[in-house]
Amino acid sequence: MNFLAYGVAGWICLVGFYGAIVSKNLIHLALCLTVIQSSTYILLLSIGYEKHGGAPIFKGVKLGTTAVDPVVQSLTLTDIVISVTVIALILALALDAHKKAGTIDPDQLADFHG
Amino acid sequence: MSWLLPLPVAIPLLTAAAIVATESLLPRRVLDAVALAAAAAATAFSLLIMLHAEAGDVLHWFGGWRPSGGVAIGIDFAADPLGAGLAALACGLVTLALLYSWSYMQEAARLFDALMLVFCGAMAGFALTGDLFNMFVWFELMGVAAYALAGFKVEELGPLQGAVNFAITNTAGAYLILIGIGLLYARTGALNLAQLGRMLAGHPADRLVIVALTLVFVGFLVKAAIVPFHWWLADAHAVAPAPVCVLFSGAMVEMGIYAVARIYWTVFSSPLGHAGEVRSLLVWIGVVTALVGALMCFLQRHLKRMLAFSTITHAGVMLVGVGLLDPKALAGAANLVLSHGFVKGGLFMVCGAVLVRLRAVDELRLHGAGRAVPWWGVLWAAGAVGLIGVPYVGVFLGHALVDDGATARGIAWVQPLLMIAEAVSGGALLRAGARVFLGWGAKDDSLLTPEPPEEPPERDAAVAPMAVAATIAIVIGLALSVTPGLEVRTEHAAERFVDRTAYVAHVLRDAKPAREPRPPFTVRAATTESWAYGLAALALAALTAAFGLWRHRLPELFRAAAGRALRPPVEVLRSAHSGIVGDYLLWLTIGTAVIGGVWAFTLR
Amino acid sequence: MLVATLVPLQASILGLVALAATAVALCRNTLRQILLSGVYGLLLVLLFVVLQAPDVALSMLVVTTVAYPLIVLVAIARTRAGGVDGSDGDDDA
Amino acid sequence: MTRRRIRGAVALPALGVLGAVLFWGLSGLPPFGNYHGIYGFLINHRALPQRHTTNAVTATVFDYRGFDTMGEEFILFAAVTGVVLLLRKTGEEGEDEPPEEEVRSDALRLFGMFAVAGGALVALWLIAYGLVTPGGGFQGGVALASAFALLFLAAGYGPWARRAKDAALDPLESLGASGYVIIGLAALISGLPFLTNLLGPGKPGTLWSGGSLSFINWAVAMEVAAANVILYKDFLEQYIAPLARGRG
Repeated sequence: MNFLAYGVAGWICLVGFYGAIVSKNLIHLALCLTVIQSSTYILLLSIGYEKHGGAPIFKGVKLGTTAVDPVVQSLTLTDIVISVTVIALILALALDAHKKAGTIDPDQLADFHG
Repeated sequence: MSWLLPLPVAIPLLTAAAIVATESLLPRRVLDAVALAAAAAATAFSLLIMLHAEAGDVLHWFGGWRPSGGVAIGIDFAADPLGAGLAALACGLVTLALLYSWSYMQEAARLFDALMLVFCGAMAGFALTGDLFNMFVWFELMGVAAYALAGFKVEELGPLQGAVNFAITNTAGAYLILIGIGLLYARTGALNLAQLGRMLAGHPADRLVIVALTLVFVGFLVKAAIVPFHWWLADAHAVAPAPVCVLFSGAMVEMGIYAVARIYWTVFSSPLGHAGEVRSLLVWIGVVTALVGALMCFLQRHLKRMLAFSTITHAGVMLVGVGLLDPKALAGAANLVLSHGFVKGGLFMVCGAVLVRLRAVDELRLHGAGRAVPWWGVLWAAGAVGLIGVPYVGVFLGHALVDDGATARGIAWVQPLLMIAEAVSGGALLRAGARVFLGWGAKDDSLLTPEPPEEPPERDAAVAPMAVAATIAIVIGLALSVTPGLEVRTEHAAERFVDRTAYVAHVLRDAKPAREPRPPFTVRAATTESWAYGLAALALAALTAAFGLWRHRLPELFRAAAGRALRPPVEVLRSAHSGIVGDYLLWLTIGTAVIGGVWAFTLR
Repeated sequence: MLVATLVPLQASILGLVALAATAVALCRNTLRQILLSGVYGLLLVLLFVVLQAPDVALSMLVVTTVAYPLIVLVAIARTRAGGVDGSDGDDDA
Repeated sequence: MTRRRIRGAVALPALGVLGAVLFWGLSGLPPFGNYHGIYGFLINHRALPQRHTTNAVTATVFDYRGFDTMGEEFILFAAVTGVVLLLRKTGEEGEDEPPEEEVRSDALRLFGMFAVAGGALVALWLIAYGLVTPGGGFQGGVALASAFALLFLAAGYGPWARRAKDAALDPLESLGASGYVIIGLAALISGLPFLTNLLGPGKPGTLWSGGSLSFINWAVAMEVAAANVILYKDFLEQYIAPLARGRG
């Protein structure tokens, strides 16, 4: 368990990269990017995790009770917003590309290299 | 004067929001004027910050969260002359680009203005911030605005393809940065650069630090368009509207270089000492980048793609300047960024004007057509010469300082290589200029890569604002090498930039750094050596241009030999620049693996 | 207290997350893939809950149940029909 | 052997090496569950006394690292502006108004309306109590946007949607985004650092705990909600407009 979490994060990053590299379809590629990014969420949160620590929310909990790191959680929140926005942009580009080229296969789009 | 620091970020962002809100209410010209004013204000404030920073750093803790007990709990802007200067350059280029767009941009101009301002604010924040994660946030904001701007011409396919590659590769790079940030945070429990440096100080670099270094650097090198992460840049530049290219080449790429320097000197310089391994690797990929960029630049006929590869050449030279890990070379890199930013920006503006007036940006199709617009030809030639490194012109000062640093670090062999790279790429630009504006040389050249034509904007675009903006940019860029005192001031700034302990003391303990003496207003005198290099570069550039123009006049035998020698590497390079985003991601993986592997073995 | 049971729980959820991620990345059919990534998102929500990050879990929940499906499904629907050559986005060939 | 197959073949060893490097670095991390970073510790112990917000994460997001969140809001703003820019109608497509998508079944419409109302209520609750319990501007904002997205589906998507964008959504979004900057500048003008919490801490555990934080929270919510609605609208238009052209 000591390093399982980090290992999973690393694995997800790699597998996401593989999926993106061999992708046939920009939408598929965008979803692979979300997979890569999810590895960063897992890494950050498991870094900040503390055994015996509760959520960093002190409603009805006396102050000073050990809690997990709130900073990594705020970083992850920012991270999630970023991923949504970037994916939306890439999908919009994919839609336009499809309108023009009739395909969203990166390899075929490259024929219109410009 | 710490209240100045948020303004270069706050003003453009606020204005961008206001423009989108009032889009349907106010007439276009009003909004354009507002945008222009906001960018100009941001530039002015950045310059003010730079002046104050020279008298001693300027520090701003957002939300008033000053560090308690030497622990940073908030986010800070810590301006030093180089960072503030970069912010000023970025905002200044945005101002020029908006002035240029006044007539260049025809439709959707308001959304364009808004995104340009967001871009401006993001770059300013990136250059000023003293917090690693905050750096990442501005990096992403920069990216998001840039992707949209690159794909601006949605009615053409080329732009979409270029923007897609740009967005995907840079996003992937950003994820690597984030993983690196996570590793560093796990080790130090800090995100503030100064604090990171302090926590890592005294311990030798272990596996975690080395991998974090790799991931963070690679992420930023993608933005800096360094081989083998440079592929996206040509695609994005070839297709983005000219005023957007001005920012891509003039400021955005440089932000990646700046990030490498900033993060090395604040965070990694302490655990790594002055690691020769880091230096040699960075210098090597810098040199390779410069050479690859130069060769590819020579092979283009699409003017904007040509300029894009010339940018890659200079990004390589800048990386050498930073990678030498020497204050003099760093000062050189800073000067390169400054003069290259203006000159290259001006050249892209010329491209846009050529597209408006001559309806194309293809060297061969425009053969001789440029005779109709001689003034633009003059600007183009001036810019091309300014990028070669001729004494007292354009990038000369930066180039000379980088050479000094290289000599000081005992790796003088980079000087001739960099000189060749700059000469060849400059020669390619001269060749294109001679073909287009003078009608010299052959009408066709099988060597050059064909391109789909670019849709020109309406013919009735008024040229006056474009001419003004382009002239200002190129004149500033050329004159920088003879600006009195610039050399000394950048050297002072660079020495402060690399002084980690002073930075930590200032940020975490609010200890004001010592005020520097007023620098003497001297101009760098060209040594015989730099004369030799400069003139040799000019001659080589002229030769390259002549070769490109009149290759067919050479004796058959020689041509055959040259063809046999050059063809294979040329073809390999060409097919590598495939425009397939999957390939680019693969290169990203390979590059990261190699760099990480090398450092894993050498830095331990 | 809670911790005793938490560790195996976290471990098993982590395993599931890893599997789901692999499936999403390697699935070649975009339509199947968006379904899978929905499942993956919900697994991540669970993981964030057991990692004591309710705020993050909430964001992930809204994003994965609303934002992604809406835009991605539209994109898929658009790219499956009405292309210039009507080419399908996701041939498994 | 297609180019893609070659790529896949080369990718495996490359990813293998990258993985080796990556795991080598990850193995240098402190064992899972033994994290004692000073930064988070300090915030956990100070958020309540300093900010009177029982949710330390929200305190971090909106106050200690509020400046990050400002950048994040503008990332969303820029992305939406970008999507509008990219999906804009260009010359050959013409300015055709999207057609009235009549919803046939009244039952569906009724259900839709209830769903909208319910979703909106949940969303508002999420936003309002963000400083006290899990939730906040972003989560609530997206939920609110989803309620409006339902409105598109239930009430029938029509030209009114585009008018709504110009009249309400754009201003709301910009107001939310600029609100954040304005709150920051207000502090600057009153001689304090940017984004300083002017209104001071409120009463712990209540709606108005955290002073300026609650305003920032609502500004974010407004921005996020409007931005997402615009996003959904533009994507839905991409889907509906061609259908209409198909019907002629």
